[in-house]
Amino acid sequence: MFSEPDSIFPALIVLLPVLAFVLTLFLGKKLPHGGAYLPIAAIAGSFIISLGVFLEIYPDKIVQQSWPWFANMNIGILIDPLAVVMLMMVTFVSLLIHIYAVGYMSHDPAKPRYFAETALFTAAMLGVVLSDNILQFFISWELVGVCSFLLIGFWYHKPSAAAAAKKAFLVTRVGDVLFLAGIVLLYVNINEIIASGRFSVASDNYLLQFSTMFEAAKLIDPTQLTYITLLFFGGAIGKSGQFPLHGWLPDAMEGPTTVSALIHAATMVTAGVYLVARTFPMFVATPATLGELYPSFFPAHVPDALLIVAYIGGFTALFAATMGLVMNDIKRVLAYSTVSQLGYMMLALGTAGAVLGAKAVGISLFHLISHAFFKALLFLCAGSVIHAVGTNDIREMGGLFKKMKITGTTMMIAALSLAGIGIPFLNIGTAGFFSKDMIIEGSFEYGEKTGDMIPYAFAVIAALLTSIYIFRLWFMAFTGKPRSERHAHESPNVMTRPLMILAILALFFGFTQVGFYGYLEKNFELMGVEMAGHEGEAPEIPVIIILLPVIVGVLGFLISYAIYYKRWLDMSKIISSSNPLYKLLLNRYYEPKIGADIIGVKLTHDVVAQSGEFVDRKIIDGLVIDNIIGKTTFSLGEAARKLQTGVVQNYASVTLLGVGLLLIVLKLVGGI
Amino acid sequence: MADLFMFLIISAIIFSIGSYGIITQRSGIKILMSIELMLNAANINLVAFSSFNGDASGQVFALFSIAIAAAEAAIGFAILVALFKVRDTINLDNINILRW
Amino acid sequence: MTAYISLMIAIPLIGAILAFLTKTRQQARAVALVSSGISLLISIIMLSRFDSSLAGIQLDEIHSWIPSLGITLSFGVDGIGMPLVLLSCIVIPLTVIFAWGETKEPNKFYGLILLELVGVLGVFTSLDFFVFYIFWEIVLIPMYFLISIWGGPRKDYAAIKFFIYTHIASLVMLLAIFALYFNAWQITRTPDFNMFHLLKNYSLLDGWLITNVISIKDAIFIGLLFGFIVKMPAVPFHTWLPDAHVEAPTAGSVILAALLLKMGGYGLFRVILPLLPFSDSPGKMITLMAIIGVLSILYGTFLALAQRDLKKMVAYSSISHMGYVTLGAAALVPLSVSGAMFQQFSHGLITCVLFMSCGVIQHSAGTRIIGDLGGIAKYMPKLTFVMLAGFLASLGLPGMSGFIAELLVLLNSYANLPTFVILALFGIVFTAGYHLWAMQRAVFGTFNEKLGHIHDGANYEIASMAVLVLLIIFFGLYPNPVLNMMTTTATPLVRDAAGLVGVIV
Amino acid sequence: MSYVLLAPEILLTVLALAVILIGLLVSDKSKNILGYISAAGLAASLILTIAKTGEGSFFYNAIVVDPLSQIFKIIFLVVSLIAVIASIHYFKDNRNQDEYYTLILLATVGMMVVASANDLLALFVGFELASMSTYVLAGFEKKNPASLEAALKYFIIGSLSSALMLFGMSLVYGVSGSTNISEILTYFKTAQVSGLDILAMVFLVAGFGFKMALVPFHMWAPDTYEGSPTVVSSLLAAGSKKMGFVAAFRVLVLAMVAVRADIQIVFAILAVITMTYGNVVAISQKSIKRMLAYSSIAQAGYISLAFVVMTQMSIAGGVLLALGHAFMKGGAFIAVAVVGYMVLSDNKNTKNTDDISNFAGLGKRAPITALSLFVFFLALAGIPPSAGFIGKFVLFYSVTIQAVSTASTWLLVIVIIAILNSALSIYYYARVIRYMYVLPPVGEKIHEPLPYVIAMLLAVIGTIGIGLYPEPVINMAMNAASVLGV
Amino acid sequence: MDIVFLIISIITIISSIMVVLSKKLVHSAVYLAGTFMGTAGLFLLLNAEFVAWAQVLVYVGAVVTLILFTIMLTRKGEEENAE
Repeated sequence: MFSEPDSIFPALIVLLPVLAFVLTLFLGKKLPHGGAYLPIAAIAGSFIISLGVFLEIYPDKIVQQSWPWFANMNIGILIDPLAVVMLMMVTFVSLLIHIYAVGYMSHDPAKPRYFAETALFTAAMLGVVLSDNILQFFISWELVGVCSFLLIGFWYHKPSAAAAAKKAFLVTRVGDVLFLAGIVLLYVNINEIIASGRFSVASDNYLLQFSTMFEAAKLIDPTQLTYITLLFFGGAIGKSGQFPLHGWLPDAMEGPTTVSALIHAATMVTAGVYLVARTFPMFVATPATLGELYPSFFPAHVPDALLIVAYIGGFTALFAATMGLVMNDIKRVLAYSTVSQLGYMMLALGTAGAVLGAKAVGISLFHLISHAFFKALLFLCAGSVIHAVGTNDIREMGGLFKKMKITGTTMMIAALSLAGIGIPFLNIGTAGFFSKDMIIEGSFEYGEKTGDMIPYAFAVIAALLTSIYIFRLWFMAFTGKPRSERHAHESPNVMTRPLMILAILALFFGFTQVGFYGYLEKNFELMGVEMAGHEGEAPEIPVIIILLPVIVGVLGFLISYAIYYKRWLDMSKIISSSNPLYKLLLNRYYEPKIGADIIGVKLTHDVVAQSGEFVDRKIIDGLVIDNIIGKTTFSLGEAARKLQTGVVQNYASVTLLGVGLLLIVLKLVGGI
Repeated sequence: MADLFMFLIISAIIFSIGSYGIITQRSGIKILMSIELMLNAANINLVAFSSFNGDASGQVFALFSIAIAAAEAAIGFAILVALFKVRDTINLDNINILRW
Repeated sequence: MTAYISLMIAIPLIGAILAFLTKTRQQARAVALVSSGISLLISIIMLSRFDSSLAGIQLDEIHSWIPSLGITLSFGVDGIGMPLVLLSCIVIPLTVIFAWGETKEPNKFYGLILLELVGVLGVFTSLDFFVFYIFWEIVLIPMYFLISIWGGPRKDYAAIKFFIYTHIASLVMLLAIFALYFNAWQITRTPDFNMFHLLKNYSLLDGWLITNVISIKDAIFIGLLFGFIVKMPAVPFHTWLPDAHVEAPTAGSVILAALLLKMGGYGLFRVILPLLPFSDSPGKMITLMAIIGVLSILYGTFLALAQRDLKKMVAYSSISHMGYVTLGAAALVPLSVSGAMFQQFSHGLITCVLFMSCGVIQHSAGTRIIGDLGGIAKYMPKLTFVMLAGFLASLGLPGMSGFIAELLVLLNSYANLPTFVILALFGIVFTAGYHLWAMQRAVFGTFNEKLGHIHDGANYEIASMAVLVLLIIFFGLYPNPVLNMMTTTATPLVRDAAGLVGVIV
Repeated sequence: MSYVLLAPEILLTVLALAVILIGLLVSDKSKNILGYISAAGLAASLILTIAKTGEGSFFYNAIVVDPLSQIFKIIFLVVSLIAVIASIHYFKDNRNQDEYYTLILLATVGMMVVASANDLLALFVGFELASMSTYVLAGFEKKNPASLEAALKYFIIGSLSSALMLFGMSLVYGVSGSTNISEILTYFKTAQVSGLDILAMVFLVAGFGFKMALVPFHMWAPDTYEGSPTVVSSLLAAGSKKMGFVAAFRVLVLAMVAVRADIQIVFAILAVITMTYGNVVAISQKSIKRMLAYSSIAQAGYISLAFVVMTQMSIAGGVLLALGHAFMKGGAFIAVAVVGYMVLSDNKNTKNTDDISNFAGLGKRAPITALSLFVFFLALAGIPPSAGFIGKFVLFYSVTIQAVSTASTWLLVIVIIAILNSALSIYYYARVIRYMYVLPPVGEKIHEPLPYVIAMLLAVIGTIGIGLYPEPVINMAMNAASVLGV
Repeated sequence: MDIVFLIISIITIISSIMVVLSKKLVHSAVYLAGTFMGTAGLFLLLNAEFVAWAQVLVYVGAVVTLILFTIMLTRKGEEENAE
């Protein structure tokens, strides 16, 4: 029913939220709750269809639909394991967030706009997931960006919100342009191999379909392929907030908390990871030239693209976690946490991809989904807290656990999941435990095989820091003395129910891991793409390596417990002094200053644009046109005018002079 | 009899004197006289050519031009007199309300 | 033979005369709306009669005019002209609706708008170079008046600059037309101003204008190119545009940006591309065009970023967007060329919304200086909505028509002009930058109390903008109605250029 | 040899005498009728000119009737007709109308004689007849010092030029032994070129250049056009100027043949200087009449391009532009006359009736005048569809193809200069247009006198008509140019 | 014959120079008459009797008289010069 080739249901997954968007936008004002039920119903519908599709195609079918669009582009739907998993996650989390928002946004007068925009946002993300070609993917991807712009700037009357929205859009736009450049390069290369007769497609319209791309990837010039994949990854860096384009994500907290949850958990940021996962065969197919060229710096036999993905991801995971340690805004902490966790996903794709092949997609996606659950939970809890205390600053919170038991508990569950707490060997633990464990093990395996242990080191240290900052957050907010005047209270049911559902998932999702990996590993095979699997037996993983993630997780908890709950260590001394490291972290490595102020405003606007303006107005227009051409003509006119003295004898003189001159000219010219 | 060239020289001299007069003189009357000199010079040319070419049309031309010069003089002086009535001067240096 | 085109041109002309003669505002605008509406109707009928799968001229008609010079009144459309005809017929009625509240000398105002319609329709449909040139020039006059009567403080300067600047360009183009005409005459010995005949004979020209410096062919080519790119306008011949836009009334700006600039691009496709393969140094010419295109894209972008006046910013954005047209045309790939054509069409729609937004803001807030505005979204929600849509379309948001155009240009130009495409890509971020920056400071943020009481745009204003936005989205999602005919026409257009890819720098 | 072909000239001559006779008989008040009579006569003459077919030569081949003379006669008659119609109102209170109309008719006859002249003598006589009549016409406002000054300057420079021209003619006669232009041409085709020829040509150029108002023989023109009664300015600028051109076409074409040297370069220089000077100086003028004068000078520069390339097409272009210019400039001066009338009816003592400030809001005060002036200005600027555009089109076209076919760069440079000039001229025309339509009016709406309206509408019809349907006039101009045998 | 030509031409040229140079208008007029007479003499030498007579009649008889009248009409006060 859902997966027939001509079934309309797959398309409905996207179209329902779009419809909801239109209806809510125009009718929302007249409906109760700002029309919130329209998007909720639509997304619920999408979820049900996704579920239906999943049930029908599991375990070894895919849905593919395609129609010609404009020029040589097509529009189509591809639901393979990768997509269907994402679909269910996105629709489900989004649905919960929508429900939660009914309560959270209940006092906002612009509710219809809010729900319309979130519906569109969800639709755009679903579009990304469903796309069967890279162009449609890009289009949806851009729509996601725009929706995030609209949502981050939802309270547009706040200058900071407007600025953050702009920053989010522009920084991701940098990535988008790289992505677009990658598409251009890919398009050109595919056209080239078609022109050279080495490759053919059924129809021009299928030029940019993923399946075509994967096939073509084997024929494209390897260097070009590296460029293409790296450009794609550039897009992913922007969207997923990887270093160095991570700055927009923490600022994006200016929107309503539900929006943050949506952006950080279910949609938007995961699109970057999804992009790399989607085009993973191309990444794997890139040549390993870096290792050959610089054997002392880079491991051998690791595809260049994957190597870079791994390093960027790993570094981001660590880098963002350091900043998470010192942030005081509850949402900022979570934002850096998101950046860091996305780094993990990238790391997984890079490292595991290099040694395990297609399995890496499963590993990464598993973390993506578990992260979606616990991060959404974290944000919604944060929203609940903010709703209750009216501030974002964790220094002004405290002792909330007594008043907000549900929120406190669920948030603790989420924190545990984020920190990856669980019991090794027994395979009991939170969702994060399983997913993160796999990533760290994957990077260890990578290190074993290639001798490059740096990504592994990144992963482990970041895990420690993650644990510290998240429990710091929890302890500061929920324990100790209340530091706020305001009377906090538990949120209404419409908000707490989603928390509970998410908490359950954050706790138990991990147990699906075996089936999950198996299902996703076959993803590309189902599309007919052969990928080099991992060769040989998996190396024996030492016990200490298996234990390490949990150990650092617990260690982090203990450190936070010591500092922020028991207050055995007074942090105020460290933070109040002009500790350069603290300042560096608090100022986010001066990234906003360098990125926005220096590059964005000073260099682009003040230097380049203003000098262009100067050239345009003063030189081209002012000097050349107005002054040289215009003024000269006028003064010439004035001067020539004065020749007309009004005295007739002068006129006669001029006439006779003219005769003389004519004679001279003729003499000179005619030579007579 | 002097040759054609001599007549042409005389005509050229008178023509030049007339030109000089037009440029230098201030009185309207003198300028008109100078113009008459120039026309006269042209007439000398016409008649001289006519005579040396043995063709009568030059003389006819000269007759016409004499008549026309006379008419022109009449008009010119009439304008001068009219102007004098209005402006009380015929010094052309001062007659320059129209300029620039 | 059908006379759709002459009818379509004649009706607004009659309408214009009637409008001039009307006494009241109501009559004038009714006349304007009705006559431009009829033109729109005719253009839609033409669209329905138009066969997108045929590359040649369709719906053509011919009337004799000046046989001694070989001039005929011949009209017709193909994939180059038809979309622009449609665009003109869409934009003008909407402009009339937008300017429904005009009170200053309304009879002249609407009359001039109709005259503009006459002019641009003539340009887009004439198949005779002489007639083409006449319409090309006629367009200037109503625009001059629109700027100089209804314009801003420096309207005199702007109007005259616009007039003279573009007039010089037209005259240079005229010289080149002469040379083409002469060339054809030498071959056939019959006077003939038919555009296609003249263009076809271009390849037979020979000789040097200045020995070893510039050949006659190149001189003609450059003359024509100059005529067109000044109109587009391309850097560095663009400086008339910001002034004209800033001073022009909103309707004037809309017509200027949406239709008049398109004339330059139309010339590129109609005239320049058929000649390009046969010029003496096609490689250099392509490079020249590509440089101009990319320079316009980047320069326009950065200049837009530097502007404090919202309308001036939009004006520079036009320069930037029209750069894609030049770039796409220079790439000589069927899809890049059709992308460039589509960019013309799409920019025509988008820029209307932008200029209309500026107009509404100016009218309501009394200023367009971005720094003096702020937070007007609070009181102008409807405007904000359509304006945001317009701005997003302008920055190339997928789902809107501008994206498809730019995408086609970028994707397909890369094969021939890789460096230029990479440079053009740089502009995209900054394009988004100035659009969003302007929105952020002018529309969002805290309301600037100094603006006093402001009100939202009138319903007719918002309605016409909304229609445009819907069209932008429609063509962004389903560009085929116009894109197909463009592609059909573009394919034979660049066939001769197929061998040139190698010589391109 | 049927003298019927000369009917228009004869009619006008008789009419001129009749007018002065009737003037003696009727009272001062009813002298207005003379205007109508003259207008009717001119119209009849015009119809005769247009209607008559055939060619012929008269008076020992001194006068010829051929297409070239035809088209120029039409120009002169049209201009005179327009001027006369406008004069009906302009001079309606003048007691000397009889003389006025006689002079105008005689001037027209003189010009027509020049158009037909095939003999230097006839040319000279015609020239002088037209000149002397217009000297008087320029100073016709006897109480107005400006008018008299204009007449005096016109007269002095005019006589000087006559002297130069006569001197040149005498030299031509001397070297060729004949005064008949055809015979002179035959002589020059075979003879060796001497220094005397060059001298003669230069004097002729100076003599004709005066009428054409080519720089540097133009100095009188602005002053005279400004000072003269406006309708007379119209006649001078639109009509008598063309007399210089037709004479130049007839004689200087010959000069080109004669000298065979690059006399074209002389004309190229003159043309370029003339158009540039005219346009540049026109920009800074405050008086519309003076501005129109300079614009006339500039137009003369364009027309002179015809001499630069000397092809049939270029001469046809020159003729077309001359024809167009007759309508446009004639009409424009009439419109200025209306404004003068309007200003005077506001305030009797106004001195500067033609100051540009008087044009403010003319579109409201005198809509027909403003619209006509608007048409004339656009036509003068060469905006299609108008006679001015057609003329420039053919002219520039001819120069361009010459440049292309001979690969001549300097011709191209010249035509580009012409184009830049053409664009520059828009500046000052647009300035007036702005005054008319953009600025607020300074007075009440006036009733535009009917004669002016008719005159202007005639000119508008001519200007636009040629622009819309140029076929017949292009054919005429091409025929006219073919007469010269270039 | 040559001597006659020489004398006539010298008279003609000198009178024409004096037309321009003399201070008083009346003197100029008289010299102008002299020039015309001289020219008439030259015409006679060229065997153009009729033209010579016409020259004398028209120029000396009419034009110079006209000039004298004009001088009279435009005289300002007692001064003869129009300086």
